[in-house]
Amino acid sequence: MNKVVKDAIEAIVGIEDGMTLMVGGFGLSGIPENSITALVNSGVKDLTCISNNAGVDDFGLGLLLQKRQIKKMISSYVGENAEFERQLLAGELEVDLIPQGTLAERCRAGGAGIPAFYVPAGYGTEVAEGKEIRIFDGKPHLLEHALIADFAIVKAWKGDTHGNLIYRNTANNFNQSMATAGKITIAEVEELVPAGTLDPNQIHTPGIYIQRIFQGTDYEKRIERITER
Amino acid sequence: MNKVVKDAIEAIVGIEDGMTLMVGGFGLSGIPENSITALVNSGVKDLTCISNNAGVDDFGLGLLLQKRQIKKMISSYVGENAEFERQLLAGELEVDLIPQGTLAERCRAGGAGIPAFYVPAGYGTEVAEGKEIRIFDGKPHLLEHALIADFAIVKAWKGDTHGNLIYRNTANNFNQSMATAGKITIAEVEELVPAGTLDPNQIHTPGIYIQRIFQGTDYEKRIERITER
Amino acid sequence: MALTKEQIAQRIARELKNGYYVNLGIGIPTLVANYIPEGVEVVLQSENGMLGIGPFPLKGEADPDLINAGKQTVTVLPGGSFFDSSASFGMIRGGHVDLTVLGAFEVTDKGDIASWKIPGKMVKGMGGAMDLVASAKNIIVAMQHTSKDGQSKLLKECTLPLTGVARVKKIVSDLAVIEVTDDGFRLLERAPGVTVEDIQEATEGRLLIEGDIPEMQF
Amino acid sequence: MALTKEQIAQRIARELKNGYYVNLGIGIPTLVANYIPEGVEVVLQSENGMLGIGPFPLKGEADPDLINAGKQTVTVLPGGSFFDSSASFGMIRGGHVDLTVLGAFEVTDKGDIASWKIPGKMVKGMGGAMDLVASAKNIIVAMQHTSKDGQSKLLKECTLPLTGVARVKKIVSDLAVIEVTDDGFRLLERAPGVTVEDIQEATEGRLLIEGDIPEMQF
Repeated sequence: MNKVVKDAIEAIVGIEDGMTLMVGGFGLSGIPENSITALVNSGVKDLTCISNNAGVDDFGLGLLLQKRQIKKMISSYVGENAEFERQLLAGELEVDLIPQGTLAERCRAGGAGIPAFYVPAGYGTEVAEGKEIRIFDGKPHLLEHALIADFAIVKAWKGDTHGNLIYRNTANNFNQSMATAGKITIAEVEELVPAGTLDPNQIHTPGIYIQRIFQGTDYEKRIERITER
Repeated sequence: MNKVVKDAIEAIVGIEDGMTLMVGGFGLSGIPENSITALVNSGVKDLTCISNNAGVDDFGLGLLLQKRQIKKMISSYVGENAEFERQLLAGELEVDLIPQGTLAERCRAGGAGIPAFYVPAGYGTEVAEGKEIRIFDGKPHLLEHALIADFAIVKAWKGDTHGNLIYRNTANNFNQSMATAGKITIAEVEELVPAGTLDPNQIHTPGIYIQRIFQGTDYEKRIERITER
Repeated sequence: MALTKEQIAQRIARELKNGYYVNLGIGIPTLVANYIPEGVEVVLQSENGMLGIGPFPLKGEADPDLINAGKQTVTVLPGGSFFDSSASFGMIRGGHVDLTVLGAFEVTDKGDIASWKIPGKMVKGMGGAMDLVASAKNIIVAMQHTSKDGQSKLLKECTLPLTGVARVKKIVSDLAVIEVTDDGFRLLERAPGVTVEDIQEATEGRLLIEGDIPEMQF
Repeated sequence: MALTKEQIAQRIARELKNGYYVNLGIGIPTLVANYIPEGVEVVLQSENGMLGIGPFPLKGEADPDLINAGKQTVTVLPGGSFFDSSASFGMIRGGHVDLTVLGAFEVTDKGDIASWKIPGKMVKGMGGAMDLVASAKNIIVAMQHTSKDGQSKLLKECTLPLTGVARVKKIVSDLAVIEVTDDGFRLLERAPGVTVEDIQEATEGRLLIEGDIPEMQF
């Protein structure tokens, strides 16, 4: 059950032009830095990226935007990136904005074989346009559909050779639900340990969801907004 | 944020005749033994119990059945209990049988504010009777609705004074999803510790879901089928 | 005198009750954490996946794996917990958060809110605002009563794209505390030195003024 | 000679491929774990919430908090994990389990399966069977080919209440290995000493017999 690959270059084999990727992280926290770098270097293009944010100009998914490798972003908030804005205004980039909780649940649903579900978020707003509206318990809800991706790429704190993952603090964010929703899911970890090392009660993502795992290197873990007392 | 109550007797205050309870556990594993005993002694009746199983004759929910305190069971499998069978055949007990995964997801949905969702389980069977059927990606699915309960009663391994819970091994089972779906949720734990003791990355049920918590006593933790090498 | 942002936060903090789980939005709502009254214990939720937000870290102790929904570095208090985004919004959508405080561009006398998009300006996205607005048990909006050029932001109908419909319960602006009722805005309190007439003039939506309107004390 | 239950399990075990995640149902399917071929590494899932089921515990080491879906005490192997029921069935429903092996009362030549309820007998419930049947990527049924009084259980239409429709892919009975195709049951292998005619006679559903049917080797 060994799912270990050598590095990010080996991990992203098979990611082709035009594919849909889920990329974990919230802001710059918990993003798969090594895999993003490998994608930039691979030159793969016309990607649809499902990711809560789009990075900043020179980090995270911003690196893929710089190289014009992304055709479409499916996100909840994308405001931290001037190149993003330029491409969007120039019509070079499509954006599908989704309420954050709906986005997270659509990923979870994709992994859990639930093709669609109802949520109240977005009722009465432009998010509701074209969607089925249904009243439950007197309250209107929208029908939302599951998301899956050709590849999901997640970042964890610790992982084992079976692909079991443990996230750290708020770096969990979208990684856990996205890990379940990739046809192939790649995990990069700060610390890769042998199977049997991690406490089986404390696994956030069971290895069944992970097809490839590797020990990442040189994590920058950039902080978007340092705030201190 | 201290949610500690003295014992099971104090924890079940407010549970009244005719209420709907969720009761965690799978078989006899991870069942809230102390709370069940307190319910038996309270004499509360006409309960609707949402629980994957119905215990055995002299343990678990079987104790409430013995005293005829349960009007209706909502379960996936109830085959371990002669008194249950007697009451069912005598028409003294209603039973609503639900596929196990659908039951778990309906509890999770109740806690997560998702009023309804689609699943394939039960299509073409008697479970589908009266339910909306809808095709997604060529495959028929049933519309299933969220479950909530007046009280959810769960059992954890460790808990803290804020109500954060950690389950042990397969004693997690239905406890985690049911904990989210009670208007009031009671947790009994084998070990109650001060807030700040448990690793915040390893909480299975965050304290926000728990209204009352107590240190249980005298756990029997009966094994239904001891199998050894 | 209109309230400062700090005073708006301070006034909102008085709405907190012991035992509340609270989600504080970005901007003025974040400041509410600085004014939690003595003897009131609340737990702050951050929708990116934590309960128990503590103060900003000490100098040099910022942790890239520990941020709030505004992407600021924070700390975690004893009894806190971390969880994934779908669990976090399950908490929000399921009504387990007692109070949500957020900012707005416009609010109507029916409780509609516009807070995420200004046509012609760069679209940044709604983030978690629509989820919070649609599902919160109780929403207080922290906002300026009027725009810089004096236009009311408490309206009959929003002019900007909506974040949610008929969801806002209370507004604390720089001029007033206002409850959203079935009959429209109900004036509850005035900022110090601000008259009922000032507030009426700054409010386009239907404003109910019943009896004596007390002045806020700071 | 018809296969014993142990032999049915042994034959099914040959369907396991390296790297498979497998859910084994109660009864004969559970025995499959005893016959996993050398060099084939699989991870066993139990729908009550674990991956990495190990052998039964040593005497005196049974843990009440560590049971399988059949409520038997088990152990966990290195690399295993525990999770809650909704996560567990998310795994199953989402198609992450490569193979599901379960028992049945009846199966049809269209892949329908009846396995949970016998009218007139005590209703025990479907447990996780409907979820597994509806969602598994690949289902192998372990069953007896005929009832004790010789009635075929491989039918045109089920006589008992269904567990699922058109979901079974393969059957390993005491007499044969059969694939469920668009055109009906396709006979793949015979039990040692069992003739094609024996199997045809024991099969009510449409049976396709193409070419030479090999005999299973044990």
